[in-house]
Amino acid sequence: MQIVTDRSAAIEALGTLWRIRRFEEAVEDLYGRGMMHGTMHLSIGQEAVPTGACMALRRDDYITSTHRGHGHCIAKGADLERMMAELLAKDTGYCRGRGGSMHIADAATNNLGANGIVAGGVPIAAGAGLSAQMRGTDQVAVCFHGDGAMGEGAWHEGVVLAAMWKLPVVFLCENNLYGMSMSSAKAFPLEQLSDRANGYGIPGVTVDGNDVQAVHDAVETAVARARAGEGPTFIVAETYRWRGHSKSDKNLYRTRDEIESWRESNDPIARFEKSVLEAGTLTEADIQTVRDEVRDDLRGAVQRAAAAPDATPEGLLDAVFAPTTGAAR
Amino acid sequence: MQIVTDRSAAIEALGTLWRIRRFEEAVEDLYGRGMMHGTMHLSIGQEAVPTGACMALRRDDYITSTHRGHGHCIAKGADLERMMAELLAKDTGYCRGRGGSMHIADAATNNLGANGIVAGGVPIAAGAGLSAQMRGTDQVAVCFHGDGAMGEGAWHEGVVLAAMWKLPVVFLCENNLYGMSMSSAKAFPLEQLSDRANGYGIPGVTVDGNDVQAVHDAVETAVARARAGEGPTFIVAETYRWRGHSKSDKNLYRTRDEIESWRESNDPIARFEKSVLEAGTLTEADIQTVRDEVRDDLRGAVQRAAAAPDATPEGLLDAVFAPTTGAAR
Amino acid sequence: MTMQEQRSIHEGLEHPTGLGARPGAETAEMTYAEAIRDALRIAIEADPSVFLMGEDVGRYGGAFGVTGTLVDELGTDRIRDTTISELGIVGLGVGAAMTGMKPIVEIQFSDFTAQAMDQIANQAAKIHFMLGGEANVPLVIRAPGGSGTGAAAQHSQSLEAWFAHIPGLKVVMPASGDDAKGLLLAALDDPNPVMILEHKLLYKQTFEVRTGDVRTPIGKAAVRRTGGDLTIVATGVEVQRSLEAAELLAAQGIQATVVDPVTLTPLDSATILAEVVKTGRVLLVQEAVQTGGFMSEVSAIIAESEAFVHLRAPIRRLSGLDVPIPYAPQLEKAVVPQVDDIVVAATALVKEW
Amino acid sequence: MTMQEQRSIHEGLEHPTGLGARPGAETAEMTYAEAIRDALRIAIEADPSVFLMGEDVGRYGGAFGVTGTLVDELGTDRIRDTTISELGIVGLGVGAAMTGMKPIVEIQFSDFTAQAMDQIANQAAKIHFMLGGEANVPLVIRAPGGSGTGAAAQHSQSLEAWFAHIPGLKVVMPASGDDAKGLLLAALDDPNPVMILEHKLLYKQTFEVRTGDVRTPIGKAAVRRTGGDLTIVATGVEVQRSLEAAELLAAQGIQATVVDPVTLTPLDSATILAEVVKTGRVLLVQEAVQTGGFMSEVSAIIAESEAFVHLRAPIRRLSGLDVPIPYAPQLEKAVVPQVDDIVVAATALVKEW
Ligand SMILES: Cc1ncc(C[n+]2csc(CCOP(=O)(O)OP(=O)(O)O)c2C)c(N)n1
Ligand SMILES: Cc1ncc(C[n+]2csc(CCOP(=O)(O)OP(=O)(O)O)c2C)c(N)n1
Ligand SMILES: [Mg+2]
Ligand SMILES: [Mg+2]
Repeated sequence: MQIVTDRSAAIEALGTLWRIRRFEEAVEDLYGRGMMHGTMHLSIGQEAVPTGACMALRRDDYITSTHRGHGHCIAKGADLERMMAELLAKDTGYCRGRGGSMHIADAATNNLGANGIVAGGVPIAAGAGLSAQMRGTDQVAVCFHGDGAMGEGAWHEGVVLAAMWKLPVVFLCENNLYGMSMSSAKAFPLEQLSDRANGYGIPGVTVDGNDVQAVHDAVETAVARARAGEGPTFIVAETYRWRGHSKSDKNLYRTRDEIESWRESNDPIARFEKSVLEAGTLTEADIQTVRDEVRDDLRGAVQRAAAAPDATPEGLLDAVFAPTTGAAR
Repeated sequence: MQIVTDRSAAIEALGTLWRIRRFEEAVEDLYGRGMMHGTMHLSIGQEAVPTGACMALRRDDYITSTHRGHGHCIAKGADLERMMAELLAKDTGYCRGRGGSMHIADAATNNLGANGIVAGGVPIAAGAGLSAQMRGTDQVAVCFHGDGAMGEGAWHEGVVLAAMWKLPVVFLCENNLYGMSMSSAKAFPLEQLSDRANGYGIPGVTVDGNDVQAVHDAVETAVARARAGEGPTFIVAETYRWRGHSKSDKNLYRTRDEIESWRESNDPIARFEKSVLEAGTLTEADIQTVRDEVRDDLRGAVQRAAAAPDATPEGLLDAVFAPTTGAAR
Repeated sequence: MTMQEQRSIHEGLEHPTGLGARPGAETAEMTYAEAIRDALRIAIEADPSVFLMGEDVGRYGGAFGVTGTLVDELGTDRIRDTTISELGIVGLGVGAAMTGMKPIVEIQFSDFTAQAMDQIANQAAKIHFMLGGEANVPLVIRAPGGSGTGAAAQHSQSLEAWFAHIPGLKVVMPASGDDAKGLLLAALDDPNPVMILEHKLLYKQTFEVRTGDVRTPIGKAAVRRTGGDLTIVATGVEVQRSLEAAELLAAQGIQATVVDPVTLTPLDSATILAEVVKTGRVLLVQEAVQTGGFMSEVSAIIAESEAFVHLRAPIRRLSGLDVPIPYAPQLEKAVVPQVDDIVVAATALVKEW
Repeated sequence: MTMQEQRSIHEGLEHPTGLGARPGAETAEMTYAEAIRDALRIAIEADPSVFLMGEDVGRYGGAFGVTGTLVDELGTDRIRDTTISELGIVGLGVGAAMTGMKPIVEIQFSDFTAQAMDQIANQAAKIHFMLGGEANVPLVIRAPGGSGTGAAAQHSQSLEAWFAHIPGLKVVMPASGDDAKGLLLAALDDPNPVMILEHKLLYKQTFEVRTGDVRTPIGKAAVRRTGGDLTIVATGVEVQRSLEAAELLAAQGIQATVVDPVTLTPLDSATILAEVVKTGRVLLVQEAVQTGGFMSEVSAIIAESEAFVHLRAPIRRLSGLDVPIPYAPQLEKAVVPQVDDIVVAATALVKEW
């Protein structure tokens, strides 16, 4: 799909980019003002990856996401109000206040959920791929994960099984250079992280993760391959996390200069806006319209979410198990 | 080290090959006669790997071993009588009857033990390497494992950490083509299994695992690299298991022809004997002497082991923890 | 005693008492392994979303022969050999379960659930709750536990207490062939993850088993025998040992009730408590190591219940010793409760209190 | 109540009662995290075989700030950042421990011990026994448990019961800064693997802590308070909640003993039973989910002991609900015992029995 040169695709992409950015800025603000609880993993600076990737997917394709999952969730089509309500611990949130940011899933968009466990979603995505393969649909599962996840046994086992069975899965690594404080360049002595694929007999691709079109194209190719029954692909999208890992992060493991240089010269949204302007696809006014719409949408979502009833402990014991309904056959 | 052309090395290698073979034949016989309990994993047909590998090691180098570990244990220098006593559930066995075949370790030869868990020894070997590195010795740890172990997260995590810290470890895969019934060619879609190393930024080497000298040389190179602080190597030694995986194996996943062809044309002991004869290093008579000595040694070991007192349950509760002796500093 | 004789003891009893088929259907004689295979065949033939995956379940026929030649009948798609990757196997099961399939995963020995613990405890069991009901995980995990085969400490554990401590996971322990079949079929009806802990020593034993598409209800205990002097609660292979002990006790004039919880979570406390109240004396028998074992939970439930005032004796546990399972047959037998041990413990309880 | 206020409640009390330093050494005020850091510094400086490895323990200073700037003092060799590989981290610890080192490994959240369970349960804990004494595994594992930080179901568990059910592993739960330090130093003397379950809510609390190279004995319970009406046994963060509750109860004329087992395995049953006999009423308080929790073990020990005849009431447990820990602060608080819950349960026990 051409995004940069197609008006409606460009508007869609820009809307998604801004929705992610503004949603997370709102979260950061609410947290800072003591209105939000727990911890927080922001993907500001990384918005191009979910945006480009999900535009290569159908609604019925699956995704699995991570602790840093707002972007994936929004890009796959989740409702901002229900997301915000969840973070505000409301009964109307996606998880009814039980999961919070790290566990939002959205059945309507086949988003199988964020995951608090690094690499926890990797075998789950492979399982969704297995399911699609066995059911004979041509659905694909995209597994978003971080570079740090490549250290986990779960990553390995999910990829091993997907490679053996040629499952329709795209393992999409958001390489933001660090797993918390561990530099992935130091952790994995590879020329590029996508060389990891060579150990598994699947294609490995590196892509500029701050370029919506580039991410989209890499994922589109991998998805086509997967739908054709040719198996999984490992894509590494190079990007950068502007904020700390979570609120406890003092950024001691990286320099202020490094952060500044990415913010200033490699902002995925600024880059996308520049490219669509240069291509003549959108005007400054078009862009402003998108921004305004997102701002209004988000404002409404926050307001409605904040006004919703708080989650209550009633019924928690009954929420542990799905109700059994008797013989399934 | 030249093994094939050096008389004493050749005698040593031949002795080890036969000790392993005869030990396991004795185990098989005792088991068949109901004198031995539990299960049994024989490495008959694979003797060249531990033989060649351990001849590249010093006594103070470490090994970790597997469920199919008699060969590793013998090649590293364990006492046949204590091994046999263990399998016969005797109090004089290496584990005092508590561990059996799958848990024999030998502190005297820095054999850190067999392991009933597939890939269980992989991170442990990396830990021994870390210890050697931190203590500033130039010891190396050789991690024997099967091809099937390459499916485990433990394998991955051990290799990841060893690669990052350039630990002095040799990951030595005995590729006997199957992990129980799973064909490794089917499980891992790689041209050769040693390509797995490409995912980790460490050297990967494939070697004829039924050739003592070839195994030795590959391990010697890897050990030199490790001692020089250049980090781990992944070696895949191609070999074949003549017997079933364990006693419950009906060999349904492979053909009789396949088994026969390996036995007839690729017996590591026959090949070694042929090569030392051809090189003129040993005579038929020399070879017969080695065989006779091994037969006698083993006969004695079995007899003494069988006559030893049975393991008893007394003191089991006290055997769970090592005795605490107070402040260590 | 020769090793061969010792081995046959370890293989257990051929004709357990009180472990026949549940009423209401025709029955046939089959082994515990065959009963499970029968359930697999019935479910997989009836429902295209059901399949089995695990190590060596295909051509090999399963490490304990449970699948046998089932792959010939059902194909490699539905009886699926995996790599040796327990965490991956369970994880793929979770993903498949969330997306319309009903996977059954086999962990070759229950000890290797340790490898898969994240996907069992942190994913499968919690997803429905954490995700606020956005997803279900109808996953069945089968894993054989227990000692008695000389496989030593890493292949012989009884880990049910770990699983019982995980909210969101149902845990069952079939003590008979009929229950092995009925519980597997019931687990497949359940929209939640169910852990089925089978027992290695039972696989080759013959039982009377209901034929056809039957169920053993999850969450319901079975009173396997009744008697007025004491109540034995036992799980897994200890159910049949307790029943055998009860016969020996009866010969001495001591009448025992034997309750098999069948399901550990959610536990049918009501049935257990009702039987405790009747006798006032309780003996809890498990193969697992005592400290932190599931019978501690049963004891605690009794001790804080209304049954407390009916107790005329301390609540006795008879468990595995707090040691890893040793290899030597004589050691292995010594560390887990055998029939004689149950007789001795029960007699002491009745005589002393 | 604003979220900020709720958050400060979740951070716990600043001045717990009965959780000061053990006698016999000079003391200083420091946080629980600082006390652990002090122990790390002392051990690593004194013994070249001791080192720490884990995720983000170096420059980052630890997810909960335990190591702080220790890497500047001790270097990256001894304070070692790992990849995100819990199974590997523990496994390397096992291998290093078998070969002359005394590793301390940090698991960032105790929930991730699920990833490492094979190396913990099947390797570290069993090796000394299985190998017939040919090897020791002097490995220390530190892992923070508990809820109260809004981190939801995969970052808030109290999993001590899993570890207590593993023969060969010692398990301790420091409830005070002094014990956090003393137990870590004691664990490093031990030739066996020791699991130290720290508590997230305690890290920032200030305690009176012994200075220098001190020990808290492993295997010895602490009686934190004495009173004649009931005996509360509590672990982890529930020790201070129980002490606070005891003060409120005292104001109502109810006097409680509070026993902190400190070590879960090997458990100091003698001290617990002696305190139970004195009051005849027992309340067991834990944060962990009730079913299969460690307090079930304590209950079972009491119920089968000589203390049984001294009981004048059923043995009450007050535990976490059998649910995964929810995210919302009001839900998270509701599912684990708070001070008020303890007061209510204790009052009922004393009033009704
Ligand atoms: C199994 C597990 N180990 C450790 C953590 C703690 N943790 C959460 S996120 C994180 C870093 C993950 O790095 P990466 O995968 O690169 O994702 P990023 O945060 O950079 O998006 C860590 C160590 C966890 N949640 N799960
Ligand atoms: C974690 C774990 N999973 C499964 C098993 C059961 N098992 C024992 S050996 C084996 C096959 C191992 O294959 P490989 O590593 O190739 O070694 P080989 O037996 O061929 O020497 C299996 C599946 C085990 N012991 N441990
Ligand atoms: Mg990252
Ligand atoms: Mg193999």
